[in-house]
Amino acid sequence: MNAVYFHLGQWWFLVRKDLQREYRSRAAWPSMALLGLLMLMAIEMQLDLPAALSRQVAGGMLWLAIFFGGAVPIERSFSSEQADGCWDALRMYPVEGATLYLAKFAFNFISLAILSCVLLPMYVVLTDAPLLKQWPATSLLAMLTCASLAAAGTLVGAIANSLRSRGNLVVLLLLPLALPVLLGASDATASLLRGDTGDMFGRWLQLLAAFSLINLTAGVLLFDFVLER
Amino acid sequence: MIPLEARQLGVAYNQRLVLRSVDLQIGPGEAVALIGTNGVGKTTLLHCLAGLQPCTAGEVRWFGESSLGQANANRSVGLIAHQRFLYPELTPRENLLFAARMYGLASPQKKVATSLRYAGLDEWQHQPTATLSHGLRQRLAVSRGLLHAPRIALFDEPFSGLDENSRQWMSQILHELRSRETAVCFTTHDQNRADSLADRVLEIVAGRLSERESGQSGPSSMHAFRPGLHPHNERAAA
Amino acid sequence: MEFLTIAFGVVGGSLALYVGWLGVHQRHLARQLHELESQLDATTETNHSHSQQTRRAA
Amino acid sequence: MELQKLKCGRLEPLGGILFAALLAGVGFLILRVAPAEKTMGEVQRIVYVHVAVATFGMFGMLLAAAAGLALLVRRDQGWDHWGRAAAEVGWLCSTLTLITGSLWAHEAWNTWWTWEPRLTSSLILWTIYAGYFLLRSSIDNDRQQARVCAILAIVGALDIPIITMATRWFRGMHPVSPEMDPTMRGVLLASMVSLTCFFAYLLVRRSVQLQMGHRIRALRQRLLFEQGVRM
Repeated sequence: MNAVYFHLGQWWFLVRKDLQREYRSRAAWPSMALLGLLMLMAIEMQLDLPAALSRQVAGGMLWLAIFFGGAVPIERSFSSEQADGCWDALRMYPVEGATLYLAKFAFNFISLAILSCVLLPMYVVLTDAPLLKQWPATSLLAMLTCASLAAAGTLVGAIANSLRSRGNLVVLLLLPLALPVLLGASDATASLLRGDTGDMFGRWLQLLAAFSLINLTAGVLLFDFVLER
Repeated sequence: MIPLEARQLGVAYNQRLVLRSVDLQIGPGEAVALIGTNGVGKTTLLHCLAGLQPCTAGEVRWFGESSLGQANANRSVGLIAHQRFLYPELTPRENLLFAARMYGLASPQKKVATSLRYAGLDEWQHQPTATLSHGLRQRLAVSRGLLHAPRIALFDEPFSGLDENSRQWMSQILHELRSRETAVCFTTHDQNRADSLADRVLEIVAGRLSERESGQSGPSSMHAFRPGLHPHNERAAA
Repeated sequence: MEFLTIAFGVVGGSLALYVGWLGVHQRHLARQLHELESQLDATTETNHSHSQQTRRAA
Repeated sequence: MELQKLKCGRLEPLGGILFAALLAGVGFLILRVAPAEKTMGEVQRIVYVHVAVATFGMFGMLLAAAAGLALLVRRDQGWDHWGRAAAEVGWLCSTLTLITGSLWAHEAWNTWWTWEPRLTSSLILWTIYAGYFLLRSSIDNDRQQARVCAILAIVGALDIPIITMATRWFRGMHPVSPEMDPTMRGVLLASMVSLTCFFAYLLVRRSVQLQMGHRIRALRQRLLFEQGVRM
């Protein structure tokens, strides 16, 4: 039993370390929020479609903005470890790959959750879409989307980090994998805006849940191989 | 049981041979110094011995067991490398606490406190590590590397850039490690530092280890400083 | 009818291109492999004789 | 995974002729034997190739993932060649799917592209292949490249069911399964089987080539060590 506590402890201290570092250096979250806001505004500005149609389109753009904004903390959560060779230090500690993966997943999930807390209200302000009226459904959708993006993003981020090339590979590798998530989220938002949270909305949520579960298990099982050099 | 052993260790980086076939054995309480000019592969060898880097040929053994893919063996290995393995934003105390918890040490708070006091970092323990001076960060890195009392300690240029009393502290650390039956291996440029602290001094030349009796501080240290001459082409010049 | 010719032309053409490239690349690799193997035999050759001389000299 | 014993030299012409004949036969079947479809007429004949190529496009990623899994479990570098060959042929098929798909879309609905479920999922799959080969080209150390690409292939393959479901529900399109009379179905089956065998043959040959490339690199390294010994 205490082995579980040991791993849980390790997991918690890894997450705490990441949160502490982010709180002190404030490197990823501000730029993530700014990028998301800028994308959202840029799209809203050009859309002079009738209200109903612009809400439909903007729903998709919201999640795209969350994706591109979210790619910043995902990439930084790994590249910041390179600073003083800390990624090698993490590999020297007797830490399981799965614990490390779940810790980075938690950090990325929190970052994405914060980003959607910023962008969703801004989206409602810009398009006065009735999202906040059914806020339980919206928050469930946002949580599942963030979980899916974080699950796939953490594995891809670790892969991109282990390469020497400095280009932002995270977005290039993550977008194809995350396309179904973005499709699902924007379609679910559209049906939410139409007010029917009926079977289609439920099915999309199941798809998002399935996506995050699959990627979580893949990450937990495969992360050791990413750590090897 | 030999704590640290390397058998025909070979490392090649995309068609460039760094280490040819290195055989090395370090017993408990024994200190070995590795000297050699820059870029001859000292750091590569240390990283292989620490299990951070896979070797192209041959193998590394910790207490008889091969180091391939061994997570728990890391408890017995302590590496203090050029990179500090420290988080710049965290304070020294938080860095050590994090390391203690990763190793799962008992009573981490107490261990960290004694380690900080021993390293003389008490009054700097609450400011971010980034603001510390080079010497203090090196002390912190050494304390972090030895926090879990490893039975194999590997140091990469431990003395570079230290002022006098830090150097004394470093030598004291090495002596204490040897008294505690730890297998120590460190790389250095400084010939007489190597002689005074190590039982055996080995030099890396053209990818191989060659024995050098400690105390012989004659010509080798001189030609080592001739600028621009790499051992490979030194043979052509001699 | 010209639609079908375009479609099948594109599909057939790209497959033929790929197969052709495979053939050329295969020959190139075979030649390189052959060269290297003979070079390697030569070097192990000289090493062998070289080490014998040193043994005889010692 | 010593495949050299296959003596590809001897197999080469034999395989080539066999498959050339097979493809010619299928082409004849598609163009001549199959009846023209009522509404679409001649244009519909492309569907035989389109379906076969689409399935192998998806199949390629599954094969690459299976080879990747074997590589990670068995730590045998030979599987990497199979994975890479499968991904390469899969990417080729995925590209052909997109081309034939948009050609057909142009004829059937005279737009070059529609977000029809199968086309969209092929496009998403195509971008995952692109990511795979982008990753392949940005790592030079062989062992790490094999491991990392294996992981991406596995994650990509796990994504396929999600992609097919998502693209099917997207825009509320419900796939209408084309009702085909028996001869059409027969021709479809024949073209599916023969094209799949042809792609498998390409895959094997490409994997053997990658193996030779690996052997060349290994020999070069040994040469380096041998010369090193003397210096």
